[in-house]
Amino acid sequence: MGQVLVLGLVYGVIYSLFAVGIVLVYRGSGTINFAQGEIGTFGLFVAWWFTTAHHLPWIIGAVAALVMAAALGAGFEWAIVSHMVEANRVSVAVATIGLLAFLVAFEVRFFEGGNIRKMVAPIRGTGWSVFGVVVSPTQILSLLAAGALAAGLALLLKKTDFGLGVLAAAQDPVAVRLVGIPLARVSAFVWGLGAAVSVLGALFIEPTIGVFTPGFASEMFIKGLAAAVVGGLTSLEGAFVGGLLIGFVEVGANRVFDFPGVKMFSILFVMLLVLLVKPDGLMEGFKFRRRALA
Amino acid sequence: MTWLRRIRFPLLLMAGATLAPLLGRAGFLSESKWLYLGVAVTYAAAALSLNLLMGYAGQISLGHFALLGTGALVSGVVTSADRGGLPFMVALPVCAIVGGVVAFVLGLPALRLRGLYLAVITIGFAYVADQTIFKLNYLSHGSAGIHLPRPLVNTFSFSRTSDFMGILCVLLVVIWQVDRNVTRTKLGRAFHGIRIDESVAASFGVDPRRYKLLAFVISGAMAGVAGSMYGHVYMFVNNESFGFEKSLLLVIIVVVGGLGSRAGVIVSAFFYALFGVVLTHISWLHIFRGFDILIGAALLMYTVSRHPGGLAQAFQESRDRERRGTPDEEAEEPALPKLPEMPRPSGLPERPTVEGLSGSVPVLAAHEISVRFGGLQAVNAASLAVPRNKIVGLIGPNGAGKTTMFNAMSGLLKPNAGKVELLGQDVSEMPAHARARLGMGRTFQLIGLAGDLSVTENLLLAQHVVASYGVLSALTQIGPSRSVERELRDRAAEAISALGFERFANTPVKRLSHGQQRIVELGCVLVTAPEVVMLDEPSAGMSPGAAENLAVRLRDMRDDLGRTILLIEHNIPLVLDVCDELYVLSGGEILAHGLPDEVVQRPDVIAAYLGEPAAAAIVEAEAEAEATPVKAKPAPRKRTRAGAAK
Amino acid sequence: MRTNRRGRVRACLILAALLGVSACTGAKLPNQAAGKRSKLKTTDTTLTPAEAAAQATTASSIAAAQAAAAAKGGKGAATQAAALGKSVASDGSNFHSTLFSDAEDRIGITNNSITMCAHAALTYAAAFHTDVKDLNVFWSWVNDHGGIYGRKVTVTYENDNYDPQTAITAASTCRDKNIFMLLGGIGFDQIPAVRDWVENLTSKHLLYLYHTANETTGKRYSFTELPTTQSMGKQFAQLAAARYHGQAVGILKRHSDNWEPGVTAFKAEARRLGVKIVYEKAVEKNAANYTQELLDAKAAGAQVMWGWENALAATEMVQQAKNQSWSPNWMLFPFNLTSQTIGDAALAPKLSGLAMFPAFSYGDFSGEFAKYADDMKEFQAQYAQYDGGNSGVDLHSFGGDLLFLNWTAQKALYTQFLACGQDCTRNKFIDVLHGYKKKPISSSCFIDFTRPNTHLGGYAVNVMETYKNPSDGKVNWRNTQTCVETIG
Amino acid sequence: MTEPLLAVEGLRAGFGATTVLHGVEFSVNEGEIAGIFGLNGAGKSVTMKVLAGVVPSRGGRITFAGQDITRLSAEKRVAAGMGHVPQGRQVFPDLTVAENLRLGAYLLRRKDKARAASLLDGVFDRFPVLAERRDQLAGTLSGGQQASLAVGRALVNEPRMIFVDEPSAGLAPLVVQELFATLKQVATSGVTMVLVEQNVSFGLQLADKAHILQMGRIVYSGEVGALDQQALAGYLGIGRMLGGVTSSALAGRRAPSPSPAINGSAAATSAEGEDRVPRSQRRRQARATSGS
Repeated sequence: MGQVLVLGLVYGVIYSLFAVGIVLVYRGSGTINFAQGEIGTFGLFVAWWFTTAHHLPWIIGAVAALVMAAALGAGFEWAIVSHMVEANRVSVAVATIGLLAFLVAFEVRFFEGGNIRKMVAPIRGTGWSVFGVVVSPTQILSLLAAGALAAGLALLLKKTDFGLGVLAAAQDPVAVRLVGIPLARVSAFVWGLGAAVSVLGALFIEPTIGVFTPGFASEMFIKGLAAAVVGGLTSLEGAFVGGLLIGFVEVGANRVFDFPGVKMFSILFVMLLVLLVKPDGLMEGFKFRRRALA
Repeated sequence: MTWLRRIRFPLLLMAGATLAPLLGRAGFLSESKWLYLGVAVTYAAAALSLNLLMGYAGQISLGHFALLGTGALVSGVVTSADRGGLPFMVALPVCAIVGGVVAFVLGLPALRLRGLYLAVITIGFAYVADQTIFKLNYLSHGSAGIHLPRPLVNTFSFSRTSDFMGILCVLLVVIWQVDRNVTRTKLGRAFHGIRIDESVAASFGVDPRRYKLLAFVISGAMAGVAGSMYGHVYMFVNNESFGFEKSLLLVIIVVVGGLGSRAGVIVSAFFYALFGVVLTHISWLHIFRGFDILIGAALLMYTVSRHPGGLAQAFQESRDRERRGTPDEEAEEPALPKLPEMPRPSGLPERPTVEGLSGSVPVLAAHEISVRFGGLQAVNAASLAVPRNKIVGLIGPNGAGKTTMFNAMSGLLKPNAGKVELLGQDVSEMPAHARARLGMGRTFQLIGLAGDLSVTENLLLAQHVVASYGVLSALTQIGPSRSVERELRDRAAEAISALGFERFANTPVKRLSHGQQRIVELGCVLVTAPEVVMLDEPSAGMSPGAAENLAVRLRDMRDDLGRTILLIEHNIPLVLDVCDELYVLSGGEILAHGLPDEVVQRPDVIAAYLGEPAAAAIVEAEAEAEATPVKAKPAPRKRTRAGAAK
Repeated sequence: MRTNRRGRVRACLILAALLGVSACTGAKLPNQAAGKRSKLKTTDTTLTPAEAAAQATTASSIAAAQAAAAAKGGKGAATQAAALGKSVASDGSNFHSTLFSDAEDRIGITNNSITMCAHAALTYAAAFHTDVKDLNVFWSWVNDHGGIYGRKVTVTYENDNYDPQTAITAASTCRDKNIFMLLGGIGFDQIPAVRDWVENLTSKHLLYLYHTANETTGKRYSFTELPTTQSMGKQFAQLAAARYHGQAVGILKRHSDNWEPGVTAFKAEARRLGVKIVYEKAVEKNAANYTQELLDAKAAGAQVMWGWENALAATEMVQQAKNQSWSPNWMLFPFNLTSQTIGDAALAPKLSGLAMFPAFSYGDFSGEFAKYADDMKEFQAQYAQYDGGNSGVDLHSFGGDLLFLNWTAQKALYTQFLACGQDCTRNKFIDVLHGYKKKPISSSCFIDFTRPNTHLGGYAVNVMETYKNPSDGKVNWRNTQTCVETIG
Repeated sequence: MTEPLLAVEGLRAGFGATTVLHGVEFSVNEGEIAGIFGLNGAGKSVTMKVLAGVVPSRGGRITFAGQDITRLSAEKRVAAGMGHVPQGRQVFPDLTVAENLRLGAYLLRRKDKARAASLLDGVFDRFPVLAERRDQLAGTLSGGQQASLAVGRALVNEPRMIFVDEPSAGLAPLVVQELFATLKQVATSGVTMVLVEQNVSFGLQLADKAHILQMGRIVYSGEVGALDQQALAGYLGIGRMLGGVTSSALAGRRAPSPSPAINGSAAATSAEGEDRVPRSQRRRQARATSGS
């Protein structure tokens, strides 16, 4: 049981990070960025290029990856999404599928196919045993980072004018322009931030898995998506809670049942259940902003 | 020559079906090229099936290849020598049925979910199908896979792909034809209706749940057949054959081709299926080798962001530019013409008629209706009755709950308490579409028409309740569907000529002016000769002249056509002009009821409008309540017409 | 668009490099065999020693290599070829294949050319820094030295993208090139598709060599030199008994009908040998995360873990166990991909593995390597020459062993062509393969297509363990036993 | 003669295949309150949206403070000194009152935080109710309070000109009176204003100049004082809405959604032919009986 909790927490946090990226974009543009996971993988390639290939410290690779992802997300918004203001949100989601395919093809083409790579961990060392599970320093770091991210996002969104603009843009994109906030910049920011958060998730989970290849984060993205949906798609706390829930469900179901595909099956089951019973997600009525105020 | 244009694709395909075996035998194109072509035909069939779901019914599926997988695996079970050993032609209907059944199950969540949520669930389904179902030994032998023999007729084997192309092309023509039958019967119109607005569709008698599931089932059946084609063209499938990325490819094909466009989707399917091959096999294109996915992905992004209608729209636009110049900017606002006097159509379900009612029973009555939205009491124990052959007005200040009351009476929302009676029958438990079938017609504050459909098609959609033929008849065009459709078309034409709209008959409604749309909307309501007509602010957006004219037409409806009318209207002079009785709704309660001229002079009514402190407080409370749903919440709530109006 | 996902990459890494080799046979053999027995002798298409010698002089370095191999194996290529007829006859399985009609018999072979085509996951060949040129070094070398009886060998490649459907179109494209035979890539996911395609083609003009370890009963056109899944499973159980005597075994296996027979065989053999199995769990392809399973196996008391998965998954498993501070003894498919990725951690304890092909570790010719050192040297030399310079592939890195596997397989194919003789046709090639009973092919272990199921190919394996290459410090694999049928 | 603050020349705009504005022309001088009146669908709201920069123009020219702003983005126009009280108020419902106002001062705060703070105090002085509820979510305010907030939000950026679109829509008449008093006060403090109002009687109380929009064209521009009621009724075709119970009753009616459609009374009336007379008689009777 303790093991389930620890593992669920460790993985759930990563799913949360992907979910946060998904929620940010959803709030900003009302759509799902299906390339979110692959942007994370792409970030790993960039980080790898700096760290493993050019022997620079982890932090430089990580920063480069985050910057690249932010640029990629914002660039995609600028090149594609901003032209789709009037479009159905599902169409925008389809455009992100194009980005997904593009990134995978790009990685395969320009990073020597599916060569498997290994990223260095941000912190070396074996870690500590909790309920028989060895929790690595990276995993501790990812927990801390997720907490810091939550707090940081809360601060950013509530305490800065631009952050408030982001929140406002999600509520009324036209009115935001009428008070003089550059909506294009807000939207690009949200896409960029969402992409960067995904890279964070990918950087933190890679040492746990061990190696990466193109498509590395796609399954984790699907789980992050489930987490975001369970959390209601619009709520940042929902993303965190949903991520942990999906983590626990996955690990718990894998412990209790033994049939092929049990993890995905249980995740789909929980997601359907939540959607049918509480379509607005578990966190409906418990808005991010209120907690931030408290 | 339009008929030629209409059937050019089937013609092309039939020519392909005939020529392929000949060409193949003459040594034209190698076997592998034929295989690529066969695969392209299969993808076209699959894309048509997804197009039906996404393009027509507006239900997204990101796991559509799982349905194809079902078809392929079932076909394998039926035809492979070591199991079924039955002919290909026997497998096809089985695949269609199984595909339909699986799609039905996949469609169940769609009754509650929509848009991106549905997308997410279908992804989950694709994964689970891949990891759990398709791995079942009986179905696929796991990754060891199963052999799907090419058809054998007597001793003739279709093992050459060029020969098999004949069968594939014929199957694609069949799917094309079924798809076409969908679009030109009530099915396609109903799908279109629910895609645009379920409430509007329901008001025309379309049961959104039934038709959503139907879209899934028909699409699933097509996908089942396409899956069988897929399996037999490759002659092999295993559990790795239906990956999620292939589902995404299908979505890409359909979107790039143009949602809802048969021809565009087929062209796009051929493009994506053959693009990589072309790059690899044409020597001067070698520099692009290995870039096919990059280019395909970039093309997708470009298309959705710059040409959302896909290839089909780009093609259409270039043709439109040739044919007509800029749209007619100075379109004149038409006066409301004399409304069509349509007899009660044959084929209507059994229902009590107005004539059968005893004199004192109102045609439509609401008893003690209460509706609560969260903490807000939108309507509170309101009752009203609409006597036969009268025009009854319902007025009230903004936010009084008029539209809510309307929605409760027409069945678009379920009141928390109260009873609705139509023609003396308790219809409280009946959904909107069933009330429409009983003879309730209504319009919406915003125009309730399918904008992409032509005027004729809207009038056909409006006659959904009398399109009394079965789904199978619609799909096959055998049985009553043809004659019924002909009858409906005649009625639509009659209504159009009564409205004087002949020149707009084939114009998409969204190209008409607001006033013209209002006229079409009224025509749509009247075309089935409903017993009671509920009109929600019909004069909104009309010029004063047209509004005056509306009054005449409303009286015509009552006097000449014998209709009973319930009218929400903010144009008080109009109300005073036409109404026989007037109800005033304020703060969700019926404030007054009586003869119009008397009612509007009552001090409490004036106060309700003018705002004595008390009255003002109510109004303000409502405005406040109204502000609540304005919150930006993109959650996929059931979007009622009322919600959309805000 | 094929969004090539992780699955492809992973599958690709199972056994990755490209060519399999070997064997073929007609299924309707038994009744034909007696009648045709003498025919091979009388046709006498096999190489005489003199002819072989002549052949050897035209391809001097090849001949030298073969001579070297002969010195070690006791037989030179020429003698080996000459002996073929005899061994075929003495095995009593001599028959003449009639699978191909006269018209089909010479497709893909002329007086000066042999054309072949391989389907392979080319997209991911790049994963090992390899492209088509790298894969064809062996043939470039052969062609520059006279080819095979004066015939230049052309091998082209079609991408199968590790997808069963793409593999079928790739195979079909290959066939359109009028090839002598189709060569298969390696893998589990797409191979069954092509095998099925080959066996069911009604216009039979195709010979196919495939690499998958599964039952081959009833197959007529397709052959493998690899051991079956079952024999691999059985031998892994023997390895567990011999090397990790008395230790409890945990199994972490791919959930797949292709892989499962190996587990069944493993368990049967384990029972026989008294190996205790304390944990068994099936995981999905691309599961990526095995921590929970590993912890469960650890809790169940497993001391040896059998990772019945591809090289990427195996790498992740070992890595994740390390992350949990758990270092059981691992039994895996041995690839430098795993050992080099994990690095020194792969030495404590050493990983062990079983494979049909011999280990390759750049520049190390000591110990067990000495048995086939000449082959390795030739391999290194020819890559330096034909693939040389900086643009060439790095044989030190983890593509090295895969290319050596490829080289080995191609060399085996070459040997078989030599045996097929000057007047080689497809039927004759089948005959040659059919005559293989425990024949060593190049530096690979011997194969045997004459067993009851006729297509089972090899069953001797190399037992390997990880070690550190003294010359470049990389952690690679080396043989501890070479070509054994029974371990222990 | 001074340059007008805002000059609109030949403005054309529309949606899809429909053109709504067919060359709108008018100008607004500094310190003026310009009212734009017209029927439903005449193009009032579209005009405002084009002026704000959220709907692209298809032709014509907009000059603001001597600068051609036709191609400027909405936010740049705000930066140039335009403030907006949009239709339906459009406050940010999930933000507090204070946060809404902070966003209103988004541009000013980047330049001059102190100035923004003083303007904010000014708004709180002007609307004490907002000060009381500064930490309340805007979505929970009443309609009138939201209107105040929307006005305040436009003022904290120190605009030279504010655009007020249908402020009375959805508000109780008493609240509307209060709101108009506030707007009047704002206008007298020197802010130029463009007002679109459905409720002509209210609008005329406030405006100095009237511009009457019909079918996407300005058909009348002039001083409000010079406007003869009959003439106005003629232009608008809504004579019956002026004065009396009926028009009062209409004060509370909801604002119709902006419609891209073209409505033309001229075309409609001409098409009607002879049976027009009896109907207008009936209408007059109706008006009489309704107790004016």
